[in-house]
Amino acid sequence: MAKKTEKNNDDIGEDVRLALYRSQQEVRQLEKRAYDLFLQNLIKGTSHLCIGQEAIAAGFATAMKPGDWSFCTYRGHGHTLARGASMTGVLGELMGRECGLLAGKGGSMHLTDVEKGAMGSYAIIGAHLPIAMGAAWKAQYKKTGEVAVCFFGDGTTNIGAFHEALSMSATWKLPVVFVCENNLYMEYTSIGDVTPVEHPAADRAPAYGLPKIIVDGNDADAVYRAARTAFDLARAGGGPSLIEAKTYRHHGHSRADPGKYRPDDEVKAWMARDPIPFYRQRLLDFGVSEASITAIEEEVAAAVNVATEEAKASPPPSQDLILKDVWADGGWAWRN
Amino acid sequence: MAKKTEKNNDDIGEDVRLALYRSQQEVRQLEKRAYDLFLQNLIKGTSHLCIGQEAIAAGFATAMKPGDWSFCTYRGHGHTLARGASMTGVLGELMGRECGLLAGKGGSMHLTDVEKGAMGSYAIIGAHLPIAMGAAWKAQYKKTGEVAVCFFGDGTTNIGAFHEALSMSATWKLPVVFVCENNLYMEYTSIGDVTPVEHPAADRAPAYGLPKIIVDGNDADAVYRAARTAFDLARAGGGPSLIEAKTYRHHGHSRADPGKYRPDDEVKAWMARDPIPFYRQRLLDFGVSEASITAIEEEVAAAVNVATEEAKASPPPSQDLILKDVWADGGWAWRN
Amino acid sequence: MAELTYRDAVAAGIAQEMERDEDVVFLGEDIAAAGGVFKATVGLLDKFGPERVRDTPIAEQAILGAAMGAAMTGLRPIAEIMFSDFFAVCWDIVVNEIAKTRYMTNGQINLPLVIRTANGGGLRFGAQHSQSIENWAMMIPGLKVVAPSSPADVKGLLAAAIRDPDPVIFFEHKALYPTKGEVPDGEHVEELGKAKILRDGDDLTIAALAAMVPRAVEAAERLKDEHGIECTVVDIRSLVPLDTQTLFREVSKTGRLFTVEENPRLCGWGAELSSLVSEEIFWELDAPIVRITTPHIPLPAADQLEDLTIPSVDRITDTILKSLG
Amino acid sequence: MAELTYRDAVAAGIAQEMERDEDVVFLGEDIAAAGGVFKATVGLLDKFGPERVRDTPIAEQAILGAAMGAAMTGLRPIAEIMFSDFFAVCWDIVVNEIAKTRYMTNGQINLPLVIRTANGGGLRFGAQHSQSIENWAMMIPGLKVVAPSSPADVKGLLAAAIRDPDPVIFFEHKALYPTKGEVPDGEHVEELGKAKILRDGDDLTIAALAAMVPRAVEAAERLKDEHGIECTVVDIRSLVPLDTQTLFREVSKTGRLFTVEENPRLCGWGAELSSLVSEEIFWELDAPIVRITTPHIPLPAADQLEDLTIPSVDRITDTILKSLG
Ligand SMILES: Cc1ncc(C[n+]2csc(CCOP(=O)(O)OP(=O)(O)O)c2C)c(N)n1
Ligand SMILES: Cc1ncc(C[n+]2csc(CCOP(=O)(O)OP(=O)(O)O)c2C)c(N)n1
Ligand SMILES: [Mg+2]
Ligand SMILES: [Mg+2]
Repeated sequence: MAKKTEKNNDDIGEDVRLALYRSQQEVRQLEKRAYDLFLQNLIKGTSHLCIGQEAIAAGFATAMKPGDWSFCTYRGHGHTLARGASMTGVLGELMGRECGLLAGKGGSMHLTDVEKGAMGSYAIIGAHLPIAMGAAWKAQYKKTGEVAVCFFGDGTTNIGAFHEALSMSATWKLPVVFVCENNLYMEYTSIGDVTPVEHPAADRAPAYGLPKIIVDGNDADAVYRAARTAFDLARAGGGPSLIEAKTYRHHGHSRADPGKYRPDDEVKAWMARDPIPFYRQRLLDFGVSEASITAIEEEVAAAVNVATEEAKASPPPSQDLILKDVWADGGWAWRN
Repeated sequence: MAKKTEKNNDDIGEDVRLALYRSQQEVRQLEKRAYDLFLQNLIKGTSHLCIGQEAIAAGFATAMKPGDWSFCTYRGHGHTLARGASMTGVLGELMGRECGLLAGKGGSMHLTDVEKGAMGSYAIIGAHLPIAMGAAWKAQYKKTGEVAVCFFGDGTTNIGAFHEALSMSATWKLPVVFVCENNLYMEYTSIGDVTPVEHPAADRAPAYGLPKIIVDGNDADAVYRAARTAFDLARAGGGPSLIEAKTYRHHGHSRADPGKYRPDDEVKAWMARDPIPFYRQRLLDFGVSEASITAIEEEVAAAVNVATEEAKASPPPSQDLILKDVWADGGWAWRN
Repeated sequence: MAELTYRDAVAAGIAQEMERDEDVVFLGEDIAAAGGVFKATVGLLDKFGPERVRDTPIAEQAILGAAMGAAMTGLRPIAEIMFSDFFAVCWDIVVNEIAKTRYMTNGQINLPLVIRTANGGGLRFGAQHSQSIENWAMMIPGLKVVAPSSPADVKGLLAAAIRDPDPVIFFEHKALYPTKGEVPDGEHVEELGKAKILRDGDDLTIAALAAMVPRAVEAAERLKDEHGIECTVVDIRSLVPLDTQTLFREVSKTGRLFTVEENPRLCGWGAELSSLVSEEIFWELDAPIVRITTPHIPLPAADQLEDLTIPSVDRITDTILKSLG
Repeated sequence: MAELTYRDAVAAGIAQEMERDEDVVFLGEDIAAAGGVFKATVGLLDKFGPERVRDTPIAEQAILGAAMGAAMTGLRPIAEIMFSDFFAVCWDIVVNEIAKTRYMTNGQINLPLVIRTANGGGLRFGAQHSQSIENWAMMIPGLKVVAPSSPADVKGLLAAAIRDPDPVIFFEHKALYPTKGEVPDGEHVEELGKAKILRDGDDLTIAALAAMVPRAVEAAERLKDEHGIECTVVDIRSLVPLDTQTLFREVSKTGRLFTVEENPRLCGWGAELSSLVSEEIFWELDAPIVRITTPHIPLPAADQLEDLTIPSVDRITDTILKSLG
């Protein structure tokens, strides 16, 4: 651990910064492992990596309290992990093993860990915005001080559910924070080609009586500060926020996509803004020692290795799961 | 006909003003007759009158060219009529008679007269915005210069389809004009109670890169001018417009509704701004003689009487219509 | 026993449950201040206040999303979708989210919620405000589907739906709102998934739902009075869970099944019942299974046309007579 | 004859029709520059340009509204809904608008349009990207519903759908995209509404659709090889219009019907076929009608679980053997 320098003793502080770095490392290393595993054909189906976007997951999750809720998309491994879900559970789910968070029933696009506040990953564009709003409604009604956070992409700002959720959340002044991770692309189409405004989320905020908020999504400190402000507002009864975080995914949209539609120099410029080396440098600048940084990195690497082995060792889900948990009684009967 | 005064020879001119007045009278008198008929139980089902909102129907329809398309809602009798549909056809449809525009198959909420460019009345909130956009896409692709106009209410601005249609129309720069008739209420709920911005349409325009446009929906001249500007822009390839016309319905939402939820002084203030006496006074101010105004009113009254008698005399639709026109071959067969 | 309308039984059922459990909340368009466009929720706002009875914007995805999010975090929401036709604008939240989330999450998420809606035709509202869509809901795994035919069942089954730990789609029939019937005093809760035998007869079995139930009963009376034919009439009441025991027993008894449904023909619930019977109790059948449905067309608006389209007492009677030969 | 993949047959069918008729336009998400997420529309942008082949935002209501508005004003649009599960977010435009408008307007409005979509499971995509929803479409009056099982049918039926004057929902099966087959050279157009007999046998009749067709054929081969049981296999191909003549003829011949569908059980199209048969040719039946379906559950994601859920060759074979006793 570094001696706290004055510089690293600002509104964020060293402990939080180390947590932010650790969280980014966990997401990055786990996603890289997922990539290796699907190259080995140990992960079936699809997978949407968030490599390049880790600062957003880390920044928000670190600012959240236990009891707060995250709602994310199919690109949700990072957000789920950042809330504290087990690495084994995440990898196991991707691999369709019994140890998976959902015992293989959901798959890569639906990671959920309710105990940790990771309230689900939703694979239909836009659907989870109104759902997150509903959680916030519960918090408002019960006056519990919980906040719901909803992550989604730039492409999601053009679908109807976005509009309905923003509009009703703002009217009801609900404690929900909408976070648009603008990585410039839908699947293979540039968001600029299909959207009539420059900032697909922020430019829409005034339509709901909300301020335009844009943050550097590759700087975990900036994300963390924006999150804190939005959470404070929400808990104070000030209603929702809509935050647009600019970022970039390093890989293609999903495992099937090499991402060739992106201009080389765009890719190069964004790779140079990789959030993780950037944040590592900030830690060094703030006086954290190389050794303590490396220690984090190695701890994470070790944890990812353990999780990989555990997931590989886990059996496929038992067949009787198929007919379980359609209903709250644990069963699936639709007849007597 | 009055001698054209200089005053009545402005950018609108007397001929158009007389047309605007006639159109408003037609809508008003026909809607009043519809009201009488459903009090007599000759109109079944529901009916949504546009009494109080006639200036919008008249202003837009008068500015449209043959070949342009109107898309409206269940509150669409006025818009359909203003495009030239027959009064007998409208009343006949409301009464479920063979002479109805749709031979009774559609009913009050679905008036359509394709030959006149009245491309349908849609009863699911929001649905017709993307459909109107589709017509505009055809005009753009075929370079025909047609414009699509889509009328809807304030309550419609909170549903997803509104957002999707505005966003894609603006991106594709389609020749479609979206007209929000803000009559301050959904069914029984004040729009202000469920919307986070003051002007439910205009305040959303910037979210689509469009200018805020608000017009006095009770002044047919103002509406006509706004329409002309929007059509010129659309035909010049400048893309869509979103126009919010402030207005008020004199009756309840539908025949079932006495409209008691509205404050007395609000109703009184708006009744004093009734578009028809207001426009009548403008004609007088501009030098049109009382006699020529009365002549229009009486011609319209006579036409409404004729239509009423024709519709009453028309038989119920023939039973075999039930199994007609599911398909383009005129039939309904789903099997061989 | 008090006599209530079907309409008032809705408010009575909701009030009973809101009094019992403060986690029950209610949202929808025009449901609070106005008491609902069918006046089925009058008085709830006054009784329970604007934090529990909330008017929403016209945004059905937001309404059902709100219900789902609130249910998964501990409330027991009731959402109204004003006309069942409007399920089409929020179908994703119903079928992809509400219906699947418990299963996908391996049981991590509970969704105790009810979606009430006005279903069915007969009011001359035309093709977009008159549909019977209970088959839309039945075909989706993960939804319970209830459709009462009497005020007592409205109250009792609605209460049961609200207490049920799973999502329930509750179809009120808009043509039945003004009908009256006895409703038990005091707390009244029925059980989901039990069909009800309304008439007992040995010649044939009619299975019906919602507004088709009184028509089936009337047809049965006419068949008895005019032709001496004795019909069993089963009110299915709940499509999911489905009471196949009662159905099979009553069909086995008579050897003949007629289903009466308001759904347009293809893939209506009558088809499901028919396929169940001809797969599982085929050898009990003495004659073809006959489905009486709305023809496979959109609904016309004009009164004479609508009356010809939806199964009527006449059509039920005639079809049965023709089939008996 | 050339060998094409099912995937390439899609682009071939669209290209054939776009070449023929400049009113045919095509829109959807990622369909132009990227050639579709399933690579089924590669090359169309280059061939026909960005005015006819247009990428859209993620806005399915806008996509289908655009198709409908363009169709009613004179174009013949093809719209892609990337995964059939996403019909849920634009269901209103499909069922309340596209399906009903001709009827409601007494025939004033024509809607010659096609909505293509990737349907079905088998790719381990989980419950929201694997559904078989052809029954959702079949139950709505006003929609034609087609689901090819081979590359030749993809091309020929897609061409027919594009030429058809009514709205057609065209279900491509995502697990079939890589499969190969002979496709006739030159212009190739099939007729909608004709089932196809793939095997002829006297013991029983199997009716199947899309990805269930090759499985049914394989099961039939196994039943013959291992048990000497001769099966007729009917590829239904089109649910609306439905070729009941072929179905009834083939069931009458064998006296036994098995349906194999990927839909979850309740109100699947198998139920409709079953109810038709037991209403209209009841006396031709020698045994219960048996439906083989996905159980009435959402689809699980893990490979072993998904494989157990969707009807497999094993399950088809076993169910038939058990039923034959
Ligand atoms: C309603 C719906 N339409 C389309 C899709 C297919 N789809 C999955 S991800 C995606 C792109 C989403 O882009 P964005 O919101 O920017 O999120 P990102 O993938 O960049 O994180 C699309 C079109 C979907 N899942 N749901
Ligand atoms: C999707 C959908 N939700 C709800 C309704 C019921 N409904 C019909 S009209 C209406 C109010 C519409 O208000 P507004 O858009 O302001 O139009 P106005 O009636 O004032 O002309 C509502 C809620 C509907 N038809 N469709
Ligand atoms: Mg993106
Ligand atoms: Mg209004």
